[in-house]
Amino acid sequence: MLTMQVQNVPWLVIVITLPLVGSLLCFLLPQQAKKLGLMTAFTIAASLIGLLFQVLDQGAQRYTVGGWDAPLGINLYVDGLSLLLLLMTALVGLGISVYATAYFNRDKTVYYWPLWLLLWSALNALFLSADLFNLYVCLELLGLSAVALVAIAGGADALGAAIRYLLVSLLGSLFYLLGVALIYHSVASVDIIIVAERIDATPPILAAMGLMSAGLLFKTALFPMHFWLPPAHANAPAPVSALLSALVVKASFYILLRLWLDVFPLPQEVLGQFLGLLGAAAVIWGGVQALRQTRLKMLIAYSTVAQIGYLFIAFPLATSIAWKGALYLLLSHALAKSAMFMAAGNILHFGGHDTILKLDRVAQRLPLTVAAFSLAGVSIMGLPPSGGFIGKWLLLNAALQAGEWWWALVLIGGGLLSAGYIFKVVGFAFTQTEASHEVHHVPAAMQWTAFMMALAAILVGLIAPWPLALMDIGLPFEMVVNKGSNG
Amino acid sequence: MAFFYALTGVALFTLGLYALIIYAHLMRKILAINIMGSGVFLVLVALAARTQTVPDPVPHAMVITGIVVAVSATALALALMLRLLEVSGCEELAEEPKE
Amino acid sequence: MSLSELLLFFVPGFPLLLAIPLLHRLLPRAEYLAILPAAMLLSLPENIFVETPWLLFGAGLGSNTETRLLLMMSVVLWIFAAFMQNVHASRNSNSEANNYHSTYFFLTLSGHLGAILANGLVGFFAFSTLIGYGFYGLLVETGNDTVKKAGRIYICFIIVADLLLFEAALLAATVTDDMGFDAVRAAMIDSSVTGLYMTMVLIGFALKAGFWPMHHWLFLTFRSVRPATAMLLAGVPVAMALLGTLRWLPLGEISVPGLGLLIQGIGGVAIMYTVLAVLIRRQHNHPAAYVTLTATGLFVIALGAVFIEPVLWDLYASPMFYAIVLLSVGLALLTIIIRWTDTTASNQKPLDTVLLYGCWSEKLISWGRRMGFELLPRLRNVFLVYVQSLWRVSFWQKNLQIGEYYLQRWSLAVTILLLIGVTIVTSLIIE
Amino acid sequence: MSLDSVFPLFILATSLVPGLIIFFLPESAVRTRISLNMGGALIKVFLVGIVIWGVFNGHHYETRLPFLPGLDLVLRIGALSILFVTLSTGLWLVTTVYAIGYLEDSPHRSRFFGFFSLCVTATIGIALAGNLITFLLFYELLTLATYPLIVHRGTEEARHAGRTYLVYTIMGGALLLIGTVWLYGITGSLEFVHRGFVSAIVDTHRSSLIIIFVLLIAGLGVKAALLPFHGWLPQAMVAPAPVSALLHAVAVVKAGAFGIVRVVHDVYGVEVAVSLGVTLPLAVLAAVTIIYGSVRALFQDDLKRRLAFSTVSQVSYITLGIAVAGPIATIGGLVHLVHQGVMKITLFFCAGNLAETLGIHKISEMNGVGRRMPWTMAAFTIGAFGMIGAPPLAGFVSKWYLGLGALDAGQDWVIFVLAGSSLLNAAYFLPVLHAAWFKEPVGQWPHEHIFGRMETAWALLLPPVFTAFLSVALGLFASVPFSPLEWARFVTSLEFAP
Repeated sequence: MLTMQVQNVPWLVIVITLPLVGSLLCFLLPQQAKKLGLMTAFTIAASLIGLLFQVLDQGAQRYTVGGWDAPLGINLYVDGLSLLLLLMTALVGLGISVYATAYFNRDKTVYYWPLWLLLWSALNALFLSADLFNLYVCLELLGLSAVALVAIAGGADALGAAIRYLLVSLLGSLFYLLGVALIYHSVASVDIIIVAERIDATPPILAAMGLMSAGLLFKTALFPMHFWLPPAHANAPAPVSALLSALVVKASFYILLRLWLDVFPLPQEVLGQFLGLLGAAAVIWGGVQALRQTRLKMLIAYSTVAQIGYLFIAFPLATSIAWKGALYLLLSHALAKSAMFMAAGNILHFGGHDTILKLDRVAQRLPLTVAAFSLAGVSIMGLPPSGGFIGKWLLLNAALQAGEWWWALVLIGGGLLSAGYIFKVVGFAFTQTEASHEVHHVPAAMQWTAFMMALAAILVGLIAPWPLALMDIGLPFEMVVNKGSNG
Repeated sequence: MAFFYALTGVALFTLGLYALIIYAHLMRKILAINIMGSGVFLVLVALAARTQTVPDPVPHAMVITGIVVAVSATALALALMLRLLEVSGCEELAEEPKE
Repeated sequence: MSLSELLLFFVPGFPLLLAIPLLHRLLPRAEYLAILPAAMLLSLPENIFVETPWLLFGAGLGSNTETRLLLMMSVVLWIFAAFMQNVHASRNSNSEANNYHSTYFFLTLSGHLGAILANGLVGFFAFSTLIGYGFYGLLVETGNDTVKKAGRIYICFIIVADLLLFEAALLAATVTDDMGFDAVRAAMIDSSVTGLYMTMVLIGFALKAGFWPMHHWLFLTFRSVRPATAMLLAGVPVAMALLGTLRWLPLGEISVPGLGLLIQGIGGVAIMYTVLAVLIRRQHNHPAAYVTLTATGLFVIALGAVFIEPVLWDLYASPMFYAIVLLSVGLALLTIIIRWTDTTASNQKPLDTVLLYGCWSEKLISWGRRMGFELLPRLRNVFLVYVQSLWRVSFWQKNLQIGEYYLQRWSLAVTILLLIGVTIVTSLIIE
Repeated sequence: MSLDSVFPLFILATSLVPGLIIFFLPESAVRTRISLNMGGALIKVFLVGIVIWGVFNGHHYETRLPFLPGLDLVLRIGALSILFVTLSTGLWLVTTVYAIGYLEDSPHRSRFFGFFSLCVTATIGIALAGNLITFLLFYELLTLATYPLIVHRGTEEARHAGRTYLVYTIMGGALLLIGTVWLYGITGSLEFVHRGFVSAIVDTHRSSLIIIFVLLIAGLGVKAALLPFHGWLPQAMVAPAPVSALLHAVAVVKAGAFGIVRVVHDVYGVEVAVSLGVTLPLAVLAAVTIIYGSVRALFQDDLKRRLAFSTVSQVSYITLGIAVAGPIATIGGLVHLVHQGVMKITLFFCAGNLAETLGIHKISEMNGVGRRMPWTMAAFTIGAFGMIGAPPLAGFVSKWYLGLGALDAGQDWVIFVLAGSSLLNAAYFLPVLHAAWFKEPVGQWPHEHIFGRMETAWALLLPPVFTAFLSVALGLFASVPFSPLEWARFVTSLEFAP
């Protein structure tokens, strides 16, 4: 009986509206903000499990909002790709919510919870929406709430970073909107399925493709346009920088991936190679810069720049194994990076500073945090037991089978660079020096969430077959199939 | 006829882009963002004038949503700028990366 | 596994067990007890053989009439040595040194008995190594610095000898898989490696017995070593080496005239050398040394003869064997008599001539220590210093900083975006 | 899930579960920590006993866990893995006793024993790995678990050693990863099969197979301390004695050597390796390492560094035995894997005792130490003579088979390498013994701890004596049915059967 009922409940809508309602409630009742926020987080996770069962049972879902069909109405579409990202958001979101309850003091929580749930709803909507303009709206909502969250820290450099991030985000969205306008002009529709059928390689479409890619690259902070990411992620409070690195940056990558797979017309060798090149440059540049940093959070932020570079290496290869590898890297990076930022938050809270050179005897006094940092580091480096290794293995496999061995060298080089800066930090944690500074006790909740997230990053490596099977629902990566119909 | 409007829209967009990048003062940057926004909206409206007489309603819907988003974004930018002025006393966006 | 076979194990095993300081401190008169199983074995008339497949690739122990004679000789010798040992122990108060001295005593005893009884190549090789190292301990434990120097030379000879015998055993193993003496001798008659095998065995045992060209340590030790060890010196390592040659080499079956002549030549020169040394008394050595050298010289001559004329072997076999027996017992008596009559021997001034081999090894070690053989690491340090300067943090720091700043300045973004602006305009115009 | 398929997991869990629990034990919970450690070790020894009996009677133990599309995590107990599992299980038990005694009241023991158990789990995992991907997983886990042990003391010197160790092993791991992925790309499967699984594609992919072989051997050579990659071993001697005893004499170094055995036997197969012409260069590299390691050991004054360089040269015997590619040499190589482990761990235990009880680190300070600590020095002497290859001891057996195998395979130059290295071994071990037994102690010991009537704590004394006795027993009773020699013969018969 229960399963019958669970089937036909419109989980898609619930997953989007729940966080919206939650954020409104948190805004209206600031005293109970913490309890309400946590409760909403858990209910979102539960509803996502319901969606998971629904999709596992009936395959890819399509839901027309308010009954109007494509040309006018907005469609919600969920397949393996978006479902996996939704689950990732839920898992990371849950961890960050629990961490945030212990991290923020009285006045900051009032601002944090409404904005965070707003951001969460924007993410869910973004992963589910099936038309280009709706993607633009979610992108904007995401950008604004993320900027507001960065500005919570209130310091001069936090505000500077927030404004810079806002300007870049708006720039990217406007580019994207102009692209949508051009596409609408030639195809007279914004729904992805219809656009995919009618699209062909006319100059305005090519221009639209270039514009939209540039816009999304801005928001994903790929190599040349990454300058806004490190200050924003480093100066934001720990849970915010965790969700920025883990989720927000991935959303625009998801849109680019979706467009690349479904919408963009002909197979794109030139643009693919260009993106791969930028990705490789990002891996090297991010790694070298991370090695150079003296502050722990800046190091982790530059590590994000490098890891994003990895994701773009899948574009020139463009086989289903490569996409799955990139997606797996995305998933394990989200878990590992959130754990790392939480660990950095603990260290900052504990010692009042996060300069790497003075990480005195942290290993002895914060064993759980250092363990979390090292486990997350194992996943970032891509060493076997972790999820990062699975992603790296799939990408290496795809690269060598496609015969383009230089991508494999970039992957291995990136792994070595990341080993360099991870062990630089872990090495310092074993120091024997006696540093004299007053010490604040770090609440257990913060340490344990960091450790659990890092453990999840490792365990996701051991249960690889299930997420990989999940990715195949709705055949998102068989782009050759629908491309052929009108290519 | 609609073709010229689209062309001016694109021109506005490029002008706004140029201003956004060159000027350091935050107020100028926010104005530049608005100009780019209006440029895009002009292109959208111009393209809505289909060959047949009655213009196509969907771009208009998009423009309205775009305007709402642009307004809220500008409000947030101005609030942040004022806050930054309060805290750090200068409204230029610091160009050289601090060491 | 009858009682007598068990006894066979006990003969070398019991002294080995007693070598542990803990045990031999408990038993009164431990030295004599150690010899007891050998004496009991003598009392059993018949020949006893025991095969131990699971012990070190099937080494076997066995006693027949010939070995029993040798065993009787060794029992007599070791009783004398035990007596001298007790006399010395009672005089010297330091019990600690005594402990270690008796440990080496037991080790040598068990090696000696085992070597006599062993009838497998590997068994003999194992026990002769035991004699070597045990005797080294006896030598170096007590003597003054000349004996220590002699001990160091002796140990070098022992190591090289063991290595050669190890290779010879390997060669034998490639030819036959049964390592018994007579099996090996039979296989060695017509195999391709015989020549190499025989030279290795001869050189190996020559080193151990101190034949003429390598006799330095023999002279040195006889000069100032205490009676017990001096007596053992003549009896144990030298005699066992000679026994080894008889056991390992396929005598009497093949004729190797060239080798035979060479060996006889060496024997003759050895005897002439000793006669010359005695006449000019240049090295005022212990007479026993000269007697050993002449005995080994004669033995070598006989060996050469057998090689030239294999049929002589059945003629020479028993006399050579008796020569070994006489050599050890006779020398033992000789040392005791001389030691009692001539008390001045002990305060001889130590030999001042620094021996050739000794200084070579010191020089090599000190050169190595000075060089530290760190040639490679020194090159590596130079390279590291160079890399360090290349990677001067300030040099790279500045560049990376500029790189980052250049990116910050947006101008790169400007070029990309204006480019896209141009594409939009062209697309609209064409369309 | 019949019992046979779960058994390898049990063996793995007996050291993984205590390790994870120990991590969370407070520092003061000494009793529970000791019981956990010892309990885990004893159960593992018992399980391995059952498994040896099972494999001998033809049982087939294999655990297969889904890991990647088309690739599984396979833990299979074959004949070769038994050899390495028994070695590391037995020596882990002994080293746990030693470590408990050694770290009597030092800080961070929970952290130490946690990582210690993780290391052994990784080693057992390497031994039981059924395909190259599982091997790679545990190989990297071993690197991660050993780093904190080297850096355990937290001194600047320890951290420098840890950094060097990481640079070498992470680089090695990367090479191994590339080789594995490339091999998987070509052959499509990574399962270990008795005479290798690349024979089908040897002629089509000849050059890439050679390059893959070089990559795999370079990756494994880092841990097996082959010449160009041996730099980390002498520096890692700064770690506490139990770490240098179990890890750098047995677990880590043997993992590399074991990996090379696996690659040559179960990935390529000996015939294919010989046909590719890669075994001769490997043999030459191993020979050069043997001589280089011994010569460097000759001039070291620090005792543990001398033992470290001796390990560098001794482990290459195994590679030499395998690279000579003859059946008897392979027996020699495999049996040396066990014997060298037992003898070398004795030497490291004694070095640890000297450092712990008398504060001796240099050989020049070792004059007359035989009088002060007779039992320890007796064990050291047996270990040293074993290394030189004196007859009744374990070293003699493996050198015997190596020499015999070299002659049998017609590679006569190997005999000179073995002879030269035995001479060098004698040259750098005998002066140590001479100094210890026959020289008079000069003045006071650096800083002496009196442990009551015994020369040192029983937990420190028992292990070296036991392993010394073991090395004598392995030598004397070499051809007893269940001895390592017979097991090595059984393994080689599988590999070389016509």
